[in-house]
Amino acid sequence: MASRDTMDAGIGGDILMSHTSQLDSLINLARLNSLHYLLFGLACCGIELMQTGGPRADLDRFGAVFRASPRQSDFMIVAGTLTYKMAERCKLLYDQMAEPKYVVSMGSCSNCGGLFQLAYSVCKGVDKIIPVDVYIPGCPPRPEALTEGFLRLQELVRRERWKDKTRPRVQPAAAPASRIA
Amino acid sequence: MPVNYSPPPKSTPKVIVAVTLAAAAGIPFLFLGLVLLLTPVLKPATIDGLLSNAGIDPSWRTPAYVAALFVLALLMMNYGAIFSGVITWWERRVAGRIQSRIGPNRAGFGGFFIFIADAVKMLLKEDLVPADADALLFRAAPYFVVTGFALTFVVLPFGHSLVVTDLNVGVFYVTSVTALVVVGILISGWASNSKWALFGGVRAAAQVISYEIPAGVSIFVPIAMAGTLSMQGIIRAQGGLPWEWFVFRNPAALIAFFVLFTSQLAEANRTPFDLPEAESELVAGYLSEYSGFRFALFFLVEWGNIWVLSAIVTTLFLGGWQIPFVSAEYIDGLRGAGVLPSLAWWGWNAVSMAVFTAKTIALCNLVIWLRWTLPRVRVDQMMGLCWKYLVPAAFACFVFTLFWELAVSVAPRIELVSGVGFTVIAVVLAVLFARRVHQNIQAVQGEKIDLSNW
Amino acid sequence: MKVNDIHEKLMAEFGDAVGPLTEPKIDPFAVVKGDRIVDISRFLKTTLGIELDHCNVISGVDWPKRNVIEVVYHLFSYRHRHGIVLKVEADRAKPVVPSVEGVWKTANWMERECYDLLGVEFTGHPDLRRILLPDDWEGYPLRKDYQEHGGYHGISNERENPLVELRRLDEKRKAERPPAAPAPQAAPPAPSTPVAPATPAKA
Amino acid sequence: MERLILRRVGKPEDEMLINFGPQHPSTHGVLNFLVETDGEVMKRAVPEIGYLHRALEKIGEAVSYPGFMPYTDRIDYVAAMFANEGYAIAVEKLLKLEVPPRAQWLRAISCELCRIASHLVAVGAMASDIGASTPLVHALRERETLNDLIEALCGARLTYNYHRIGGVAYDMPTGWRDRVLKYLDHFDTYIQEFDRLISFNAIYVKRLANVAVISKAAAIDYGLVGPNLRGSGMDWDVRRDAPYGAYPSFNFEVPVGRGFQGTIGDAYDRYFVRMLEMAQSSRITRQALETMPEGETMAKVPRKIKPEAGEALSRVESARGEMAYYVISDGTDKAYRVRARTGSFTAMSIIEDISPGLMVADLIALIASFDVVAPEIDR
Repeated sequence: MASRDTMDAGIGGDILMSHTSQLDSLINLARLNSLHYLLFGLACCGIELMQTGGPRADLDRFGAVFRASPRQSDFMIVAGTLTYKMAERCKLLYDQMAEPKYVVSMGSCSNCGGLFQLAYSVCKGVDKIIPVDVYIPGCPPRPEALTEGFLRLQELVRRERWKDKTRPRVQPAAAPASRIA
Repeated sequence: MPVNYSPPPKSTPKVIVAVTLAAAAGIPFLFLGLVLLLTPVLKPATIDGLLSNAGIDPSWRTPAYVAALFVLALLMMNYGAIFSGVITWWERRVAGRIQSRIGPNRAGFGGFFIFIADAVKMLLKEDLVPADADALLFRAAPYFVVTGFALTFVVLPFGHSLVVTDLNVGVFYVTSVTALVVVGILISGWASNSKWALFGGVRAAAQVISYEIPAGVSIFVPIAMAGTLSMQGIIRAQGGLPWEWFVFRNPAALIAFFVLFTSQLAEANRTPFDLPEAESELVAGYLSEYSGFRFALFFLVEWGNIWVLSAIVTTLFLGGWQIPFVSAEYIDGLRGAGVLPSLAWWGWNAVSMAVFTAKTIALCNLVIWLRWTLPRVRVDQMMGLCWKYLVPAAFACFVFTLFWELAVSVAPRIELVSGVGFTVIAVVLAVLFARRVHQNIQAVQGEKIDLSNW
Repeated sequence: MKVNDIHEKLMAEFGDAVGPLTEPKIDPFAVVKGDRIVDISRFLKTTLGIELDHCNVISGVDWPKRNVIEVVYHLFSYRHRHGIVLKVEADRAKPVVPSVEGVWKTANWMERECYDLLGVEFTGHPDLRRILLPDDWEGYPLRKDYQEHGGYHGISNERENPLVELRRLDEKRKAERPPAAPAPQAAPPAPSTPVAPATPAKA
Repeated sequence: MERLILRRVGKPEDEMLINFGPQHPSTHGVLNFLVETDGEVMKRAVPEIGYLHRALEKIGEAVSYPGFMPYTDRIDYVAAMFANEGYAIAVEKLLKLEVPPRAQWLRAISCELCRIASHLVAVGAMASDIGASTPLVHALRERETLNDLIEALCGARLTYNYHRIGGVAYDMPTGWRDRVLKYLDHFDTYIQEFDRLISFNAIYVKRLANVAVISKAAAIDYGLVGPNLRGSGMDWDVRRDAPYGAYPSFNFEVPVGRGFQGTIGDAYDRYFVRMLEMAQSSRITRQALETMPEGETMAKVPRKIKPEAGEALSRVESARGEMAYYVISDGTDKAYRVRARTGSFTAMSIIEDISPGLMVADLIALIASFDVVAPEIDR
């Protein structure tokens, strides 16, 4: 594992600074082997998402299967262009997911609007709506890229404390909408 | 930033595969073995004997009995939970094989620990109760379901003497406690305050209650043939060899077997009758709003029910734990007069347990195979199948069986003729099917299938 | 039947409601009077020998210079394998065109789309409301002078260059760090790497 | 949302109103249906679309002619070749450009491979929606190989951007022809395997036959195109009846719904027409590979494409039926207006009229049998 200094800028840097106990690592081992994703194919990336679940890439190897209901999913793969009309639903789905929850933004469109920066109806990035944990570049990303993104998410899960991810009792008044404003 | 990649996939050594498979069967077996140890102890006479042998005051008899029962219940519950977990793993592996995928293979050897990972994760996930849900019922529903599931283990005979208690109304007991599951499902559908969940709950109620009827009536067939309601009695009326099983001994029983199996599939909400949680229609049906631990309970019951339904069908039609060429009375005779039974008795009990489990696992595989092959029927077709075909068929089988039993009392030979005849037909069909499958695979692949790739 | 023949038949039936067929530069078309479009459509669909049963596409085109919005009908006949292009011009300030939904059912959604994106009002349409955009969307985006709003329902449509934001975060971190420690150069993030915020963003 | 229904029906209290989508496993992307049901039987299903409206027509006015080509990929991401081809043909018509024969042949080959890939997703997803998940995965397995072939041809798995104005981007790589032929040999047996797996499964046939019957007249009236139109018994294929490109040189049949397992125009017909079409596509590809002419793959196209003012409509037979591009040029290097007519949009419009009396499960079969793709509906 990298030194704390270099980790600082990476994923979950703050979390690594805190103490991780043996129990946590056991829990994390269980959690990262059972990350179920919400079936949320929006556009082109949805087809690659399907292919990733298919025979060649087979996300099921890592224990990732899709769930149709947001309540039972651990992370959401936002795969495709997010329009304003859909953005509100996307936020709703995110809110319906049970903690601990993660978001993987798949493809340029959900990263930043991508090709459709010009479009009047497209939300320029899913991180304007919900916080994103892993960004996967590509238009659309290949199944290999999605698998890589999934492995990064597993790394993120491996290095954090489960307790930090549970929902606080009192909701903060205004949660920061995104990490990159 | 360095990422710890998983090492490149190596082919798992065959030994490890074998060990994993052994563990998959072994862990539940361990529990069964413990149960097996406890069941003879649970006889009041044995407890008395053990207490007096150990020099303990006989007034401790009741607490000892209660404690033993408690441990037994714990073991059975754990057995059910772990076995349903193992089945989820096995189903995912088999599904991967059917779909030309690999299936889970990262968590443990052959992905064996995936069910533990799933369970731990679900326990740790947030337990959401939707804002407008009926919180009390919403929280209670999973317990109804689990209770209905766990209670069936009381009368399931896993081996010659391996049964928690051999109720004299065992068959009816099973039918009635499994009905608790549908109560739980209906409650969960109602209490979730979600339209999808309500849809799923109502579908489940309609489906399970309808299919109780053909299931119940087709159960009459083995009851009529055995002349008893006790699960052990029904098994003892059969024999170890295929032509001594009820399923082949009577043409009507063969039909009743399929009726019962189909109805049990429907009651366990398995494909092609998985309408209550039809993923492509109702999102997740009655489960839609459940998360975390409560969802895990539903999950457990859903997969555990595969085992339960297979065990019931095995018991009633496939000869249960009967060992070929070894009669139940012979094992009875081996028990000896001592406080604890003799070693040979333990051995034959273990063998009977293995026979029962092997038959049940074969049926479980059939259920899994169906799940990944067949599409889902529509709700009206599901009801039509039940009321138009299965219910009349079940009644006809029952009436036929009554006459058959009359005929058997006159000419006992016909049971053997029927048994041998149907066994031969079944074997021929199985061989033809295997050949057809082989041809189909060769037509596409032009080579043999490789089963060693894990 | 050639386009010209269909056009002649139309001229014969409807007279000056049908404009001349344009020079066949690439695809010829005829401009017809808006208030007769339903009759013309019905005539084209039902007359034996013409039978344009396939309404291929209805599109709206904005021409601010001419101050009109055109509604273009591409019609086609499966049986006779011929077709014609008709255009109806409507005033740009208040574009109103009769609906041909009664002639071809497929016009229903195409006219709704035209209304949604160009604001053409189709009189006689049974269910004229926005189809692609949200109900509370303002403006008609396919008009040439359409100005984008600054987002929708509080979602801003502007996106800062992420590199700028990264640099700002780096500087902030440097400032917060005690000067004794050697200031580490924050590694340039991989494209898929998000930036850890100063406070945990996910609550 | 709800008020839309409330406005249009008198007494909503008697029925249950279900919001079906936009996130739902079987809505093929992001669609929303407002479903009024009375128990399992639907009173009506009203499609609400636009969740993937990406303003492609507006973008078409803002970028140059060749610059719009990558965007056409995204109009129909399952079968992007056709969207490429349609737009290319429309602009070529404006430019009065003649495409070299080798490019036309390559276009036909790539399109037919793409049609197979698209239909594989269609039939697989249909089986998956009916509840059998295995056929989809098997279809995806076959599609992976096709993706490899197409990737070898044009360097992309999904959004090809292969057809260019005036030809195609690249010639075939060496050895590609043999790879395709070898794959097609495999594919022809695979279709039979797929049929054995699911097509004649009794439950599957029961779920689809006589469900959501669309008459020929209704199909034409609502502007259904492609396999949906042919499933209703209309014998029409743009490739054969309004030929373009290399298609006049090939021999092929146009499968038409004949009521294979029930009524003409039911969901099964639409499904089975696709199965038959895959075999025909394989046939066309073989012919094209055998009769491939030599020569250039690109016509002489000016560096800056500036067609003279005018308008053109191009029609191609996409995997989802007739795809038409209506391009207006005003003499500059950007299109004045680009309009795409897509099969899924019109297919969706018929659902509201077909749905009354169907069951909720039939709605899924109906949507699946139309093989709609969200961006084709919303663009």
